[in-house]
Amino acid sequence: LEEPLIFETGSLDRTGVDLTFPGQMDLAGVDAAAPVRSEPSASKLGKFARKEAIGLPGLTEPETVRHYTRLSRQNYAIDLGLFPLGSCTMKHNPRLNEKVARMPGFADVHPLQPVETVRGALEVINELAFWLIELTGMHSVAMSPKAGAHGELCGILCIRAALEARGDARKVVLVPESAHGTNPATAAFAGYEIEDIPANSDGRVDFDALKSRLGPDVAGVMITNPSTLGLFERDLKAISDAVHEAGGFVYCDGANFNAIVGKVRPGDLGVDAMHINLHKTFSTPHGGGGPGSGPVVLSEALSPFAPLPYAARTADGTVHLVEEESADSFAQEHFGKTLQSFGRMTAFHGQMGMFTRALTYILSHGSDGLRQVAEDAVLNANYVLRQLEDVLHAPFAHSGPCMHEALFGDKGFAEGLSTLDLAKGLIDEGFHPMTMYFPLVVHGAMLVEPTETESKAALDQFIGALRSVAERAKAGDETLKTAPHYAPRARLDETLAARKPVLAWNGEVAPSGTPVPSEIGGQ
Amino acid sequence: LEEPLIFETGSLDRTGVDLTFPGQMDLAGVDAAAPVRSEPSASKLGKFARKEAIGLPGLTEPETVRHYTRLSRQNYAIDLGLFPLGSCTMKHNPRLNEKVARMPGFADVHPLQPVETVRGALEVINELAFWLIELTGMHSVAMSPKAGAHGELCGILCIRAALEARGDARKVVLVPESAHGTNPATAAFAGYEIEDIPANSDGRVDFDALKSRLGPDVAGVMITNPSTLGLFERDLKAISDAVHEAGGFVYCDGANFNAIVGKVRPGDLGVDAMHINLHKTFSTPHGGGGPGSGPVVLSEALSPFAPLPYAARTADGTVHLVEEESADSFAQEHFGKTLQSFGRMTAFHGQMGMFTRALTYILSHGSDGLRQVAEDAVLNANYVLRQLEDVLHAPFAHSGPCMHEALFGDKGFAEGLSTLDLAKGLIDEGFHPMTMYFPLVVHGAMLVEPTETESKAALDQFIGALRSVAERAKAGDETLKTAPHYAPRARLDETLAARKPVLAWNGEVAPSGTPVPSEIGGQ
Amino acid sequence: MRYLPLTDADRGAMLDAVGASSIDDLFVDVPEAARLDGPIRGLPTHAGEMAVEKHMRRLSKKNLAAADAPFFLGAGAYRHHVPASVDHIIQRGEFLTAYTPYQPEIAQGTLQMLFEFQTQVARLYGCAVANASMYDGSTACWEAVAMASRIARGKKRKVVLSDALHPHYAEVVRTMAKFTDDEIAGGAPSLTPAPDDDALIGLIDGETSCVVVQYPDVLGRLPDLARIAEAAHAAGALLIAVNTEPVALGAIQSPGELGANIVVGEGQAIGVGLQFGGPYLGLFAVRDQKHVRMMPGRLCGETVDADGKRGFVLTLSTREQHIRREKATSNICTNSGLCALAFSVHMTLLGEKGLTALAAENHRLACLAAERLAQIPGVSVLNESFFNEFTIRIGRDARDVVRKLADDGVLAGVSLGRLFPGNAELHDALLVCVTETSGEDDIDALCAALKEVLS
Amino acid sequence: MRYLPLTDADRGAMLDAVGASSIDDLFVDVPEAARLDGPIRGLPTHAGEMAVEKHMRRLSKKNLAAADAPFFLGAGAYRHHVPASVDHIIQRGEFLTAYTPYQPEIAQGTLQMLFEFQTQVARLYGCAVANASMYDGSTACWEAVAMASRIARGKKRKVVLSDALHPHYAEVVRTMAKFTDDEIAGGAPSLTPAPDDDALIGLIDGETSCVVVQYPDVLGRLPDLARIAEAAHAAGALLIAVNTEPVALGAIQSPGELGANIVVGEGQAIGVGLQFGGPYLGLFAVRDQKHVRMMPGRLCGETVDADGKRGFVLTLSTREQHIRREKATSNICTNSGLCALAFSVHMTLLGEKGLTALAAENHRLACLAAERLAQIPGVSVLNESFFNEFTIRIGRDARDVVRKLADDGVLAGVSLGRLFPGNAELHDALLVCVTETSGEDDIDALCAALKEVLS
Repeated sequence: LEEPLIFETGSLDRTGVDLTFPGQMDLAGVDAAAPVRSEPSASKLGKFARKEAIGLPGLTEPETVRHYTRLSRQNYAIDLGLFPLGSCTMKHNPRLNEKVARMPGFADVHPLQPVETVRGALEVINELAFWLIELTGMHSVAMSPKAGAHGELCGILCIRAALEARGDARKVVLVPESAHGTNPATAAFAGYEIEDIPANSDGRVDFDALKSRLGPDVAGVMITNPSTLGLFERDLKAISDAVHEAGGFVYCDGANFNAIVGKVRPGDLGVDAMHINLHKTFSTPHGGGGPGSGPVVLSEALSPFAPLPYAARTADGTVHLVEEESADSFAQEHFGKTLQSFGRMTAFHGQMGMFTRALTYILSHGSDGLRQVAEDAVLNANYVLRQLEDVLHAPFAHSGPCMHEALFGDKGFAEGLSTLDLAKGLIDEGFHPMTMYFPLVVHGAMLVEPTETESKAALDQFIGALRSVAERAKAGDETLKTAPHYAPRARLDETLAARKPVLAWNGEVAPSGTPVPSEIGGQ
Repeated sequence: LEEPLIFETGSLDRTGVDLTFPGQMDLAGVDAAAPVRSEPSASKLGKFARKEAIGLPGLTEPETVRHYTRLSRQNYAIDLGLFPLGSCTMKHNPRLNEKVARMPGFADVHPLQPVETVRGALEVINELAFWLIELTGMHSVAMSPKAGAHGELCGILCIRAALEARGDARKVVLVPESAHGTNPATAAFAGYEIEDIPANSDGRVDFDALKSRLGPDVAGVMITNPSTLGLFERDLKAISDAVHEAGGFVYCDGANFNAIVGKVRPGDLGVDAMHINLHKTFSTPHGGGGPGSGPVVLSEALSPFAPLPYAARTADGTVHLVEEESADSFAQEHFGKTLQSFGRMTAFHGQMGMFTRALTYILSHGSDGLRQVAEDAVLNANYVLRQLEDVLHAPFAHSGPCMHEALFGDKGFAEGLSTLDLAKGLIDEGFHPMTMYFPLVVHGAMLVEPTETESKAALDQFIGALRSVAERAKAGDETLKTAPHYAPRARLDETLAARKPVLAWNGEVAPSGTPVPSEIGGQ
Repeated sequence: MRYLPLTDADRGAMLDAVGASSIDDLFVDVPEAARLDGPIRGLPTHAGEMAVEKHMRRLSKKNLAAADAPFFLGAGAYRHHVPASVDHIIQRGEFLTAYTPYQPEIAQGTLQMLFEFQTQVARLYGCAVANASMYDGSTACWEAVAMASRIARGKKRKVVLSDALHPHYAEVVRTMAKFTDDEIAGGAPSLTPAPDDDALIGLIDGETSCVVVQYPDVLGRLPDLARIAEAAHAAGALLIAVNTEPVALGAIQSPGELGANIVVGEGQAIGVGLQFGGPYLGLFAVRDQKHVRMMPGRLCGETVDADGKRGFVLTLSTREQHIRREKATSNICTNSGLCALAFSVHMTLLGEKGLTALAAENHRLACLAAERLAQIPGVSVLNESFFNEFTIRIGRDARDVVRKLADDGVLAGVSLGRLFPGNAELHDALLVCVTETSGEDDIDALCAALKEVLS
Repeated sequence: MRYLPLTDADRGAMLDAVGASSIDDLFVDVPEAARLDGPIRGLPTHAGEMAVEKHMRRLSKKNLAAADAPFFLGAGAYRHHVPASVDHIIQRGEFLTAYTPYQPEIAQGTLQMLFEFQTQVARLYGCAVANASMYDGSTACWEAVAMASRIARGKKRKVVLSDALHPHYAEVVRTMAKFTDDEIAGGAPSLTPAPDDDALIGLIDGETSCVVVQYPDVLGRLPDLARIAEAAHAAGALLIAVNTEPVALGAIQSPGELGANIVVGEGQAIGVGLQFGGPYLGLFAVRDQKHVRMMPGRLCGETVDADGKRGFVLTLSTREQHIRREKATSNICTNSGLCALAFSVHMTLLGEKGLTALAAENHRLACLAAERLAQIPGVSVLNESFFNEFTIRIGRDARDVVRKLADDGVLAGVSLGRLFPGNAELHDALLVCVTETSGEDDIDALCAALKEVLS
């Protein structure tokens, strides 16, 4: 059965919500007083009152539950199987975290309630901030960024603010070719020019090339560590020292922090700013595209420039929510200096719902569990790499172990078959494909990140499936070109979608009753 | 991907539960005292201590969530589509009910807490009891029966207790041929002999035949109304009067109460006892087979014999939990007579989790909504009946409207094709089949109960599918014999299962590690 | 109404289609006199979700939730921590809103789960086969007695109940026996440090169809099942073991291992939660495969489909009421499917390792509690052996003490006066249960409050 | 560890398979000096679910939940009743634990939902196209400004902000403008009964790329969008309308209808819940299809599959960072997918009928509250018009009054001192929001408490 759109089944007069209040119950012993219902003397909408229908279809609760339950079953998800998207860290989302986030004291609290009534929420922010700082070896953390790319922006703006504060108007940010697209986009958004950094034959940043490019116009470098090639940047400390010496700052993309959490602290490698994707390393659910959360840890040099609001701990160990209202006096009183914050990145305090989940995750894993997370993530990725390098081209396998993800290329595929075909073939084997065509530096790249929450049995099954599809790709199996064959949809025409964009349903919603079946799909 | 058994993937050393308590946190401002952990001076298990492993496999949380999520997707459910099982009343389960049942004040309360600490729970029982009595026009209600059949037993035992109290040892219970199997099984369980009551050509109980059978040996009759043929027993009041005159009692099977809730009260038809399936009429979720809940409403004549415990209201309108402890004194004080309860049917107070849901349902629907429930349920069933009677044999369609369900027979099917084949063919159309081969009085019976929570669009789609399959059955389409073809499993060999019963997994669970894939399925 | 998809326009169109001029036309078979012409008296009209939720929340707040007090109640219902993933899974619509798996091709989720559940229960109980669950422990207990009578073909009519069987369970058996011809032997327990197994054995004779023994018993003591089994078997009787706390079986030997023929019990402690007494989960297993066809309730079995793939179906239904009607082994129809799922998920999460660790933690805390309570003047611990529940004597009516402690915010346990109202000699006894949900601080709070009340 | 499936046996076997003698062999690339040789200091070892839950519950109990007090806060975050089915649906594992739908063949659930969501938002805003959501309203607002600059191709650098734009939103725009070359015009609001649209229009000139107006504004007032749109368009500038309370659009005309070119806002009020400020849901729509290719964020579009069946894909991704890198329309990557789902489910449940009824109920209660508050000596209502939120003046610093009322268990509203700390002339004003979750009894409780504090 195909699932129609709500616009095709709903009508303007149907609803799954009643706003009615019951009258008084005639039940001895129950003190249910009839709610009063008064009418105001006049409306205050004036000429702004709506005059025409909006065109929103309604469904009753049974129809709504069924519609979305059916839709959900057309999705792949971590709860159904391995989700090996490289650089995305799709790990299991503990259900305790969901339960905690829904406690009324967290879920049903307004961001502008008087501080005295949200002490617990502030403690959550404080505790989480504390552990993020400890785990990264940094000096402070800006909690408000809403996602990884927002965190990158926060970090780059801290760098720019710090440079401006010393009157140093540098123009260039260096970014490796293998970087996430968000890195150059972010730096450009913050007004910088982007220059690429080349890689060496081991897939690492070419330290010499980088060093020779440094100079008074370079505001900083953005480096992903472990990199999007799944490799640890061995020279990061040396790079940091060189950048600092040249007066710049080092931004680290923390998307892949999962590989090293509890094992290495970026602060010890000279990093000045790094965002942490709570929805990756600390397993807040990705939800089909978000919400994320991207707190940014900062070195001492950048800390004074962090955005408002922030939760600051003072010498006595208590936590204070610092907003515009109190920022200056607070900074003076506790730190003896004026605030240099570059401003505000978002309304309110950040992704509280993700903070409760991430803190729950950290406390559940503890110091031993977090180390084990990194170790198992790396072990799983290396297991995948070594079990498949004979059948898939692994361009950097020679350089040693990988970190959290294994990178392959399409070298050796039969003429006419591509990474895309292999990916779609993997769908028919019951798995979500890996990240495709990224990083750009490897032809037909396939980036596999299994994460630590996959069992050996699940990995073996996945390896077997990928091996089989890879062999078919090398043998020139033409059926791959039309894969998937067993998915909810056959291959979708993305070109058509982009050439003639249909981005909204344009029909009329039925005013009343049930639209007759013949109309369904008849947009 | 096939989903293996937990015994094939789990091991004795794996677990999804940690019992560890964290040590003290070194986090300024957080008062997390290290939990004390003392050891007792000696174990008290003595010689009873377990000596060998049980053989229970464990899985971590990610593996567990995935196992059950995958399993769940092999199920059909109301949330996925129409579930037209006749006599089962598979209607939408409101999500508010689930939320309410999980409120800590209901979910996290022990049945033997001091009464002062569970006043709200008793009020729930009292409120629900009040509305059940009002909706049925009866005198009292025994709340403890755990399901429909348990309620039947409760009702029959009340009848037997009432007869014994007057020294009247009757031996026979009359049951119509169309009755649910639980009716005769229950009466037999309570020590009665069963005699069938014939039906007339309109599908109703043959009143004259029944009347002529009444006599001093007949303890009572068990009648389902509306009946399992989907028909209202027009003569029920007359039957009740005749039975009463002959010194017997009338038990009404309330499985089909949904058709008449708010429209007719069984008490007004002379019924002495009727169970109410809360999981049918009042929409507590069926959960793949239970739990149910079967409160029994009783006439004044039977009320004194109800089982303990019960929640009784006294003249002042307050509610009292009456258990063995207080039963006699309570009855004396408030009702001026000794208790004649026939005993206790179960530990504790009954299905509290279903009571909260049912009360939530009743208050949500209200007096107008409940009436509308019955009307829409009956309208939906008649719509199905009339849209299909041209293509499927409808044996009682001539006698007028049906109630909540439409009954069809297999007359006209091509040689070699059966109701079972049609049902399996319907699976391939994306629907759960109707009740098959019940009631026994119609050959190849198909009993369709759509319920009121199906939209007209859903009914039209179902009618179209059933029409198409029925036409194929009449035309002799052989592919029906091997249906389903698009289900998680092809037709299953039920004979094999019964002939060589394998009722448990008999292998050894791996002591440690991940069982290697080749072992999976190798029982 | 948010739950009713038909609009007035739909209703009109459908009435037309069925040839009725109004809804009343469809209710013609209802005698005029019996038709309700208006709404149910006193019941308000339909209410918004928010209004109903507020009403129910108000009622729920009138109860003292176990999480909000030091909590020590057991006696057949046990409070354990249930992992959040259990509730997540049972709320999957495909489990929550499915029916009994009568169409196995589209019910493999429920069926495979039941097969796994049956295996888990069978192993936990040391039995060959378990069924797909019953209503609860007390009704499972009575069904076991009825099954033993069937096995004895009505030739033996005596049922020997241990005096330390949970009184509700005993009462259910006695109630049902009034209507069958079974004779019930056994009384209320004596407050001895160990169960009087000799006295029980003394009641067994050639007329005995079965002996029913709770393990651990209602006072928390551990009867010598192996000895009783031997005596029962020697007399040609079956031993029915009853267990109300499955977590105990992570620490003590299983009834099946010790010789029980039928093992029944309450499964609530694993996965289900307290819920003021229901819904709970009846467990039912037989040690010997030969008794399978006499069992009540649903059974799920393995088979293959037309393509040769492994699959599961409900089987041996010729025992059941929908096939056999008055000749069925039981009138039971509904099981406790969703609770069985919760049990099975929780048990899968625990596994051998988790269950034994959980049992050890319960026993550790219970032993600590017993030792600390014994130091309070006026308090003595009765039990020679116990798992997580034991009986103390406090020298005055425990019902009053329990109420006083509740006023102080401590839910101290179950008084024997509540369980055995007719037996004055038991009234100074209090049943105390300690699970992993009570920390040592809670134990100390109990001791302090009890000391205060008794002083 | 309950979340880590590898056992020690597995780890050993896998290390063998990769040819490593220990896990350290896999971390050889990490410089020796930087390797942590022990656990993170101060962080305890892993903790059981029960222990963590207790810790988090203790923290949650230190907050005063909105349900436990008469509650009147708004100012960009609104408390509405969310039907239970919304949370049930967003907890479906297939939605909760899916990734961005990069493989559309196995992500039609998310994609069709996004297509429906985009349509719902577009209609609500009176626009042609909406995107698949942004982080929140404030960042969506800034993205709209950036988009207007892109449309102006950097030739117009002046951004006119209404003085009654939510100050957090204004601050986000100002912050970002520090790093671009945009010039921001606009200040803090004056406490006038209606917004000073004339003054705003006066700021628009030929250098203006866009005008940003909140509707209803941060004081609850309704600006004359149509007039402002006319003025903006006359000057060649775009009108960006900002809405923080989507329920209002069930009662008032949509910004698109009134001429806004880009409409952005916060969607939290529908389906999402307060959550102490996040995650929320940025809505972003354009009135004219021609602006689509300048939009930031993900877009879901309709297409067909190889079999000709309708399906949905993410489209126009050449605007986005993963394709265009530094030339992208935004650096945004993550959207607010799960919140978009919650919004869409709630909106589907409401439908036209439910949304308009909900809006009417909000307005009724807000009008009642305004009338009753106006009767308190010392209190005056500022607004000439409003939806469910309005400003009162109370003759003393509202911050102190709010704190005092909180001590009395009443969450009275948002003081303008909290929102505009630098503007002393606003400090006697209090923003009061009344939704359907506040009954008339709550309104009376607020009035009584405020009267008490002011007297």
